Amino acid sequence: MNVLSFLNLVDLLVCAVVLIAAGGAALHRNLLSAVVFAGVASLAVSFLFLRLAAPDVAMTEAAIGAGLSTVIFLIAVRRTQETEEEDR
Amino acid sequence: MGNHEMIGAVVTLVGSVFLFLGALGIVRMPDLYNRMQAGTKATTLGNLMALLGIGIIHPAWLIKLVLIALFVLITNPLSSHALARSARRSGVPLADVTVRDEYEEVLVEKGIEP
Amino acid sequence: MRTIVGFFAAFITLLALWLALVGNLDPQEIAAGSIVAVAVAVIARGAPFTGRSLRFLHPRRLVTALVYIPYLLWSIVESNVDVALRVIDPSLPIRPGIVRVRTRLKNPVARLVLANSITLTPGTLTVDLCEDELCIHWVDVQARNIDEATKKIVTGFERFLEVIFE
Amino acid sequence: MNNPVLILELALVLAGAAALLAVWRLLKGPGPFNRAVAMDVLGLVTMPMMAALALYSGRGIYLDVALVYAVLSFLGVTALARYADRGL
Repeated sequence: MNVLSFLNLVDLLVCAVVLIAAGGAALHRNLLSAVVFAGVASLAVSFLFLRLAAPDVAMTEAAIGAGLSTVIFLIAVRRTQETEEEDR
Repeated sequence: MGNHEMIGAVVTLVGSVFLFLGALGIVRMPDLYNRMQAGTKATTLGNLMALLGIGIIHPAWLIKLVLIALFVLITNPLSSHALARSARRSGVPLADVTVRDEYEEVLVEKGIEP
Repeated sequence: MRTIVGFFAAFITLLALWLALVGNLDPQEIAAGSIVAVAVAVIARGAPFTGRSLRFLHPRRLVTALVYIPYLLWSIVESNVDVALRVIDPSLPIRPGIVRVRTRLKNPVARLVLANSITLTPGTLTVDLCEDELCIHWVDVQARNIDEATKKIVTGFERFLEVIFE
Repeated sequence: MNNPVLILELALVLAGAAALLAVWRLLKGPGPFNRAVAMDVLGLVTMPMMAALALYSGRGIYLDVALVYAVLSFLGVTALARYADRGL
């Protein structure tokens, strides 16, 4: 296997991680866990941007996704409640 | 294919082995605190060695890679300490194999029931 | 006087960090870095680490600090191998527990470095720091009382940190 | 086994396996704290992978992404811990 096809395999795996993490962030009942899932999704997306040869976008994604948006989500969670309730 | 490339590749490989063992630790260990020991510590050395190996392969990047390693060395213990402290305070249980817990009395003294 | 020395220490550190980040010694970079470093040093003039910086230039402290860094790295490697061997052992030989240890250090920065060093070596993880006791999660508890635990975990680092910071 | 590229690929495979194990803990781990540990490990694994990607593509600017992530990733975890402790 040469380097290129190997890296394509890595890309596919990272895509799967993005899907899993984004699904977890959307579906999880505990909002703190959902915040962590969102952080992982943004990390994987930033890695994908790097693979697509866009380091500046990846840098922004890493900074905003890992640092800022986690804090903002947590501030938002504090103003609501931690576990989501089923509405009827 | 210089000699330094070979050395750097081997150092990176050893670092990756530590990364893998640390990640294996967070799957195998029984509770949060032991997972933290394996996960965020064994991977620190793996991270440092992998970065160093890449720095040996490409010496022009060595300064920047050492800076990354320095930031990891400073920030990693901070975050894992904060995580362990708040997890213990909000009552994440210790595993059954735990020998003793001398922190409990401190928490009771302070009036925080875990 | 103290604030001026602290200001220059912060300025030089920030400028060195800037130059390491950009990776060259172009006059433009030095000029831009100086402006940013002055701005940050003015904003952060009351912060810890910026006061009383000259005493760290005492040769005894400097030499001890230079010895401390390889000592810390070596203990990281040593205990890393230990934890890695525990992880791959099929029977998972751990005896975890949280123990309390005492520290003689009084300086807050010295305590920060001590707690960070303990956390960096795998096998031990600082959970909390209250007055002069640290609560440490230990993967393999080998001590029966507080003095023994102190001797096993803290003393090695404390020997160096006492000289560097106190 | 005397080809550096081959050894690097093997290292990359091991790092990818480590990332997958961390994703397993992320999905399974009970509660937000275990997931935060998994996120921490994922960050530590991703940094050398980004550096290896920089080596493959030969562009030094990729390292800046890893640098930004190293500086900022602890912020999210620390904010989470602080929130769980006493509400940001």
